[in-house]
Amino acid sequence: MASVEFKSVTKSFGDFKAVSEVNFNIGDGEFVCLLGPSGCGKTTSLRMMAGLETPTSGQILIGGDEVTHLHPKDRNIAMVFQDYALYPHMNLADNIAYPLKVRGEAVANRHGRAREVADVLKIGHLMDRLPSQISGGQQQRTSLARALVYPAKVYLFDEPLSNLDAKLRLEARGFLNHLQRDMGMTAVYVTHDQAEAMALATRIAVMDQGKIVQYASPIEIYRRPATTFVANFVGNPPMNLVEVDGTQAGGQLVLKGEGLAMAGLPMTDAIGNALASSSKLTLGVRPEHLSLTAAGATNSISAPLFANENMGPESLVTIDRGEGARVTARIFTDDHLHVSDQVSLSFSAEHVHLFDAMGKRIPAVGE
Amino acid sequence: MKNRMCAFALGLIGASAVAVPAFAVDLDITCRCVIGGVNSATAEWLEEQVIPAFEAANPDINVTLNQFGGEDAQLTQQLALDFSTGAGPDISAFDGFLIPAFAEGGQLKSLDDLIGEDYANWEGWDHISPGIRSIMSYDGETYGIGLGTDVRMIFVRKDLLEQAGIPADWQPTSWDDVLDAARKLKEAGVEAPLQLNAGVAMGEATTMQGYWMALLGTGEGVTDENGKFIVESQGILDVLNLYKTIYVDEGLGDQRAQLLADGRNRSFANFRDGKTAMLVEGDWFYRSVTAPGSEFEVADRGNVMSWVKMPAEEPGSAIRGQDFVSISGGTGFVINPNTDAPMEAWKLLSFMMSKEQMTAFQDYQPGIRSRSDVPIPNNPFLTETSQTLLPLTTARPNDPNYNAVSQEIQRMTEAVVSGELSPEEAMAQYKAAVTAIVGEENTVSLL
Amino acid sequence: MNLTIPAFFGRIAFSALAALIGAVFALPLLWFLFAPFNAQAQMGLAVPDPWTLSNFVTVFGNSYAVQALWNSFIQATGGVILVGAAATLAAYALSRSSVPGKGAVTYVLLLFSSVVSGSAAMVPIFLIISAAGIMDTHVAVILTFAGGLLPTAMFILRDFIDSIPKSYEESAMVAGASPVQAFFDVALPVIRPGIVVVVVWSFVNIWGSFLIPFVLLRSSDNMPASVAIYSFYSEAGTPIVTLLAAYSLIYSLPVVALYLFVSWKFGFRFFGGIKA
Amino acid sequence: MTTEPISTQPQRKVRNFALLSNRAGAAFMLPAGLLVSVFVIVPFFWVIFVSFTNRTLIGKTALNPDFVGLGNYLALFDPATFFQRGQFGFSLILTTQFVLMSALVGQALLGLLLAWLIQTVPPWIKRITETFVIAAWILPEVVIGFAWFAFLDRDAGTLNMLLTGLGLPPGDFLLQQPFWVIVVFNTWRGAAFSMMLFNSAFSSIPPSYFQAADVAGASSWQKFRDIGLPLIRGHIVTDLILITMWTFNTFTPFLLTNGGPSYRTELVSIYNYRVAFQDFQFGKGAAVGVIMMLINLAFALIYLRLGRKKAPKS
Repeated sequence: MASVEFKSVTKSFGDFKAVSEVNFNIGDGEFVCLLGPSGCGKTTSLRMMAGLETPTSGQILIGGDEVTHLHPKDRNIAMVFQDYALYPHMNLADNIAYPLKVRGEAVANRHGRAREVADVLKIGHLMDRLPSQISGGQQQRTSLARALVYPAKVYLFDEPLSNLDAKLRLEARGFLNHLQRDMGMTAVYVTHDQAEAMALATRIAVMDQGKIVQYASPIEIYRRPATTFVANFVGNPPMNLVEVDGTQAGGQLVLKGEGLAMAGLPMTDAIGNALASSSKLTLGVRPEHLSLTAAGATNSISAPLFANENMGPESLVTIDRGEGARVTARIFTDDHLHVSDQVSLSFSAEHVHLFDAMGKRIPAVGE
Repeated sequence: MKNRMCAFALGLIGASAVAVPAFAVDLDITCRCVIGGVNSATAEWLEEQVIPAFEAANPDINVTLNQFGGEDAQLTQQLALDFSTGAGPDISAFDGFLIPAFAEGGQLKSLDDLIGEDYANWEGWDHISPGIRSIMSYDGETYGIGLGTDVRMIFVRKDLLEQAGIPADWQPTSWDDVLDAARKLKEAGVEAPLQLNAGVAMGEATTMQGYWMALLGTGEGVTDENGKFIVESQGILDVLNLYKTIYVDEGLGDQRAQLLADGRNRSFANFRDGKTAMLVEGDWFYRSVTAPGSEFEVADRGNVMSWVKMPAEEPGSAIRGQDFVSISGGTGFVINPNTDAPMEAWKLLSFMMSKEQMTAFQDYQPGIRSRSDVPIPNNPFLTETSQTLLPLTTARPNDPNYNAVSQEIQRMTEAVVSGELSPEEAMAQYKAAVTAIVGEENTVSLL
Repeated sequence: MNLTIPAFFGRIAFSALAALIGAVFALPLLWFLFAPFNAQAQMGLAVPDPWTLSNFVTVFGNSYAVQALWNSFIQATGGVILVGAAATLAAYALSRSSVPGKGAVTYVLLLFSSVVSGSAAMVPIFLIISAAGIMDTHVAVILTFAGGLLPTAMFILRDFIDSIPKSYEESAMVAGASPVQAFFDVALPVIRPGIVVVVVWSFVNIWGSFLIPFVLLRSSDNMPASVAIYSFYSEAGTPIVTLLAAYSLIYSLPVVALYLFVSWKFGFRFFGGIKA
Repeated sequence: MTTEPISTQPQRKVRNFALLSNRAGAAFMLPAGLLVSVFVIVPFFWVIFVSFTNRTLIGKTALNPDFVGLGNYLALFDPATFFQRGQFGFSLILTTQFVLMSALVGQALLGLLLAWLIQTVPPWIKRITETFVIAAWILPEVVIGFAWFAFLDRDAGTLNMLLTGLGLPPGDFLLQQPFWVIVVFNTWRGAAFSMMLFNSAFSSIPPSYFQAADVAGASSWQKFRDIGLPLIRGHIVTDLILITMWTFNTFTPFLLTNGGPSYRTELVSIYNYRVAFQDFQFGKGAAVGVIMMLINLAFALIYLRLGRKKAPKS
């Protein structure tokens, strides 16, 4: 197991910068998720770690050694591909044992080892089958087995669960979580599914437009998203973002917006700095921190009901503030609400997130 | 020159010079002849007679016969390529009319250049007439040895003539006689009484057996006495009108046979099946095509088939003031100008053409041989035709452009026979094409 | 299955139409069913009476014709191996390496593929082969065919390889394989269906081709069947239909057998590989 | 972890990783490159060069050809003779009609129809039909030539026997309708390619698309027009261009008609062969070859453009 470090790594394809001046390091034994929408550079970053792309500039270190221009085969890493890349002409045993074959292991040894790994992954009984003869979940585990069959410094995962249906994905996620804790492996895991990242990662690097926007533990990212982008990406449903106008009045911050009724918030230097450049702020509240309230309550937001989705234990109540600006609340009641009813949702001041005009988080008191 | 050894030299571009081991020489001989197929007799003669005898006399020379199964024109293509690069057989069968073009192209060397003294001193020259020697010559130089020559005539079906009320001893003396007979035959129910070759598909057979045989009857040739190509003349128009009468206006001949790719064989089949009563062909038609056992064998040939002389347009209007015409070609064998073993090749060539081997050839296929000391076998047909027609016959011009012009002739006849162009238009097209080939200064108009 | 009545008749009409087109395609080949087994076949269609194998006996008795089939086999096999190997390597390089100008190469190839096959190129090819001193050898024919067929073969294969995910080789390399190992262990087997198409296509081309062997070969010992078939002509130069038909049938069998074998074993079709 | 900058060497030009390094790629391309250079590219330039001379195969100009500049081209495009039967313009127009009728109409439409039909018919009919169509494509051309000769024979050919049997008048097809003979022949010979290409295109369409149309009550024709056809547009473009090029260059009809009777089936490829190998005029034949190359180049460029438009590479 080894650490991974990026030193101002840039990757351009022509004029397009897929990854731009990225710096970060992954500690030994960490499970890091690269999270972001498609095209954000997360897969390119992973492929540069694997050696499948060469950085335009910057350095990549694995275990403290520079590997920037090292051929993938010389990096001693393992990787699970999104499409599994199982060799259609080899049976499962040969597929799983292939890394051992190129390492010169004897047939008996490598098949024995492959069988051990396969048994752990509960595909041991399928060793004679071809990849086309097994299910998608089994294929996924086969590709996992092929990565696990030899001790690698770093394990790379490129959206390995995205081709599975919801139930299998949940199952595989749990298994990976268990495995990581068991093996203590260094892993880098690319995904666009925030739930997967939250569940698996010790740290998450949220990427947008070739840059790392925030690199922190899942709980930190959930509690203190660094930008509106992160706030909007993490959480299910994501954080509600309301554009507001902020003014300073009597040592307090007063926020005004359509249907918004709020008490003043305590001023900080950071707020002052933000207001100095623009009065346009963004107010963020997570759906789970909203609850139904009577009209006109303080710290509430009101608008006509747009949708009420019953999810079993909870309901998702969405109100429409016009022009597509909607606010969703997660509520553990089954009140009967009707479309176009005026609904007010309240929140407490401690759950308020503020972002400046550039979308950057304004630290709350005590952060 | 089988470059087997050169396979080892693959990649060594330019390695064309092959050392000939002193102890053994391989000679290749090619002809358009296949045992059991095309020109089977020649192939059998070479394979069974000449080669064993020669190898017995020359144990250090191995001879291989390449039987070429394609068409004449295809063999010409191969030889033209081979002789310009040093590939190809050491000795090849060769049609005399191509000698000038090959000689001009450097694709043949005169025997004088190639062999020298041995050639000049060969005993055979004393027995080959200058006329026959000239078939394989150009510009005063000899390039090969002729195997023999041939003559052309009208073959007739006596049984059909009789049906149409034409006397058994009929001999036409003008084109009109021929056309009248054809009309009578047509009335008597003969489908396509007259066959005068035309069209592109038959190649040189159109020029020789068709166009020339008619043109000579007008008193003209393809070239004038100065060797200039005649591109416009009354003679050409008369010939084209004759074709038009036969195939377009009166339907006296099988138009399809002139136009289809296998037309010549159709014309043979027509004659065999009694659909054609008069067919202009060379003596080969009698010796080989209709011979007993062949595909176009004419049943009861002795009683049914005969021949007449090709008449002039009008009596006395033919070339040299003759009443009747014939034209002769000839084939022979030539030596590859780049052969590794010219002397051995000459040894084989002169051996083939020796009196003994030529006489043996008569057993395979009787014919008019180039050597006067090889008698025409006791064959009434050959004796009669050669005696009657050789004095009347003509040869093609010895000109390197003849081959190209001949193809234009074939095109001109096809344009008329298909009804596509009038004789005047076809001649105009011919004039333009020939002028482009030989240059205006080498053409002449007689109109 | 529940079909409505119009749909049912629609099915039948479709099947009938398909069968009819199949029959129309078979018609010109019908002659091969009869003529080879007829002692006196003409160009026309006639049911043999009686059926006989004598034509085949005659054909097999002709050592030249039998040798020619063997020559065809040598030339086609040699050519196919060369085309298959060279095209696979080159198409793989065009698809997977970043050699400069590889995009242009593909389209230049497409241009060449249909241009130089014509008769105009025969003379320079003859001159090249002659200068190399390999006239009248199987090698000459094999090399020439390989050169001529390669552009199209590379074009077809490159498209095919482009459609194969790179993750196959990438996973192999991450797992420790060298580029050469990844090529032979992983890429080659995955490309195989594409190679099969190219191989069949090349074989059929070489097997049926007349012009190149005709221009480059001289001795009867080396001629392939496409040229030898012209030896079944009579003294007068007309085709001997019975032997021709019998020989044609024998000569056609290998390509049909190859096609049937390949379509049974691998499935002979375009895998969406050729696309704009 | 080191704090020193690891690489202080001057920045050298860095090669991007590729599955195959440039050096290995070059090695992989070497055999094909050599073969194509020697047997395709060298002849290509030779032909261009010779097209500016009056080189012939035999005769004086075989040995010492003269440089004639554009003479051969001017002769080919001589307006006085251009459209005459047996001249270049005539065969160019003939070839255009031939390509239109036999490739674009014949092969493409028949191939499309066949590909559509065999999607739905019972497997055994599919297999038999497919086999015959493909047989027409793969059998050696010499053999096909004989088969068609026998098929079209006026007196005893299969076709005339069939027509007579159906009470129709027999025809003398090779002589009377030679152009339509080669059109039908080429359609027959080449439909397999279009069929296979479209077949693979149709099978790449998810069946759910058609099932959705079934549910909506679409007829076969509607399914074909509204779903099948739009989804395989890319394949149609490829098919049309490839078969256009192949048909433009095809020589096989020569085996059936020798270009005749009276040039009525003399396609440019056959014209080229006649000029170069029967008239032995290499210079002129080479000029025809060069013009054919230019026409092919035009096709290739169209292909390139359409291909680019469809797949903008990021």
